Amino acid sequence: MKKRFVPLSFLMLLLATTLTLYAEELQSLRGNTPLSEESMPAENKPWAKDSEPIARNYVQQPPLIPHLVEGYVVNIKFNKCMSCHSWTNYQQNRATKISQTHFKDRDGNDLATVSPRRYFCTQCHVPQVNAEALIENTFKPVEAVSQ
Amino acid sequence: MKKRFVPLSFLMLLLATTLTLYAEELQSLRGNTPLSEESMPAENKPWAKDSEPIARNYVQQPPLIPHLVEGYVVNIKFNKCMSCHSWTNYQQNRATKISQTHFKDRDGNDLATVSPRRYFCTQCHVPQVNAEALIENTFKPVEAVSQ
Amino acid sequence: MKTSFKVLVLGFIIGVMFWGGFNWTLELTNTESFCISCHEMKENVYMEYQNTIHYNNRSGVRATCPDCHVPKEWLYKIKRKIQASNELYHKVLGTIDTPEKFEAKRLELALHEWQRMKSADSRECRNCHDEESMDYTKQGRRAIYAHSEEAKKTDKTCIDCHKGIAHSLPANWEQAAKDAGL
Amino acid sequence: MKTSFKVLVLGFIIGVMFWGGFNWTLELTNTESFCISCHEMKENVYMEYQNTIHYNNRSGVRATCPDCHVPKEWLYKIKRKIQASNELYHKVLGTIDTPEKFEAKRLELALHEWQRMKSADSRECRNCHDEESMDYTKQGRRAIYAHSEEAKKTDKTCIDCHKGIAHSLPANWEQAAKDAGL
Repeated sequence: MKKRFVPLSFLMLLLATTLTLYAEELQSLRGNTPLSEESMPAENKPWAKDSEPIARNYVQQPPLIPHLVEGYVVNIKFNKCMSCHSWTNYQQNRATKISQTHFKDRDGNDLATVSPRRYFCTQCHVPQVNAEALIENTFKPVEAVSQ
Repeated sequence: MKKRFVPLSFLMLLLATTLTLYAEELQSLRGNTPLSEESMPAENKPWAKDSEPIARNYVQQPPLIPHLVEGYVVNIKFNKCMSCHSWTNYQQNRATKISQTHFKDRDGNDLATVSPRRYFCTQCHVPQVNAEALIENTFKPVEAVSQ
Repeated sequence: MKTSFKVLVLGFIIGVMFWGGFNWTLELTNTESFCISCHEMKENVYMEYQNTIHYNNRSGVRATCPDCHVPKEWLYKIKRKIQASNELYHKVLGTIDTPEKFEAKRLELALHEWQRMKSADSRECRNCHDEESMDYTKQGRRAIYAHSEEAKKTDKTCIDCHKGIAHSLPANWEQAAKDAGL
Repeated sequence: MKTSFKVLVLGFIIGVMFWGGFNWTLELTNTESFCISCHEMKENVYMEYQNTIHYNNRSGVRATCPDCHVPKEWLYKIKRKIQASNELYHKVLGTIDTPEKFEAKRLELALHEWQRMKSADSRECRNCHDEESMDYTKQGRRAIYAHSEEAKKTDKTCIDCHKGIAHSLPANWEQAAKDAGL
């Protein structure tokens, strides 16, 4: 019994230390402020203004949205994105047209309209804010997509 | 006479080639459009929104302006910048105060007010737009100023 | 003579009070609080409007119901007010007194309003948004193109593109609008 | 009886026309074109105003002279209009009929206007810019702080910070404003 106790307590100490270190690095939006105090609000990050299309970083990456989409409604009656990006409208609005891949269901069957699983655009396509990356990374796009 | 002519014509050819290459790289705002045609307007670059102070890259660099300054008047009667950055007002407005160096004339004499040669703030301090650098450079800030 | 002067003054006073009172009452019916005193408006279109930029924005300049839906010029205003008596009639009938009934009528109502706006060259939009005051360089890329080239080339008016900016759009509105030439 | 009824109706009509005409004329004097029909306004303050965001901006919503300088509520409006008769007097005197004279008077005139605005809690600003409609998250960092913390902590009104947003500031205005408690 005693023999086992020593490495266990050591392991627990190690775990506790790791958790403490981890807790200091990864913070919630309220930072390190205790629950009993009011925290400073997180800094407001405005959405990036309209820009040219943003280059993709890997094959199959859903293109980022290079424009403001505030107030753009996508619901059962109406999809605001489609008012520019549909095959009917894209030319007049000089928008990128919706990809042909979005007309396939999960079994690969072709549909006449946008597949329901592709209907909610912002599930995959996201606008950007001008913020620093939370975690630095050194990812480099493959040659095929970096012009 | 003939002897001299050869290297001269060679030099002129070299110069012409260089100028041509140079002309292709460095373009005016109207791009390569001939004067007889109407060029597309240059893309509109909006001023960057208010941000936190921008780190300096070298000693003696005038700090960049991290906020909008549109409509800020600096003239003989009034200096809008001073309504926040003066020693009287900086605390209430949580602004950076104007440096003590700005109270010296060119001979190093201390003055009671901002030196006339430092009065026009945007002569040295400039706001930023979110644009790509015209020429790539690999300049790295010295350690002393990069926190 | 003395009596008829008194009567004249009396008539004058009544006239002033009538005209003042008439316009005052007219303005009372031209407020957001009047519009949303009907639950039809309050529970449908007013709720939707509260999520839009015309309700809440950077500078705090808000457009309320009558700013968009009632003309500012006196004659047009009176005309619209007289037409609005039809709305009282349907209020009594209860034509849109549940969200379901409203939803069923939404396309028809929207088409009416788009038609009214288009035929007046978006007069009520322009009461606030004057093209002369508009700084395209402060707009996004898409807006710059749409306002400075597309709109002028095709002779469009505000409502041609800006449908559904303050209220939810009806289902299948796009085809219906196209069919109605809007 | 019949005659006095006719007189009553006549009086009524005169009353309506008088009241309608009075307000119509009042509104005529409440336009930018009326304001800049005096060269004093046109060549000084109107020129300066044209470089500001209240003249030209992203959405094209413009504020003209009376939006800021004449109250919207009828009683306050009439009061201001009566005070403005003093301006007619000085127009005749030619008190500010050259740019130099105007410049010499600029501080005094500005102080008057700041005083009027401050004492009314910036009522005319708030006719358009309603705090309730203002979305701080759409503003810059400095504006967020100023509007959400500084202004509330110190009980400030719009004009306390927003001096000189539509017209040039007078020389040495800062000290003068402080001395006047503005």
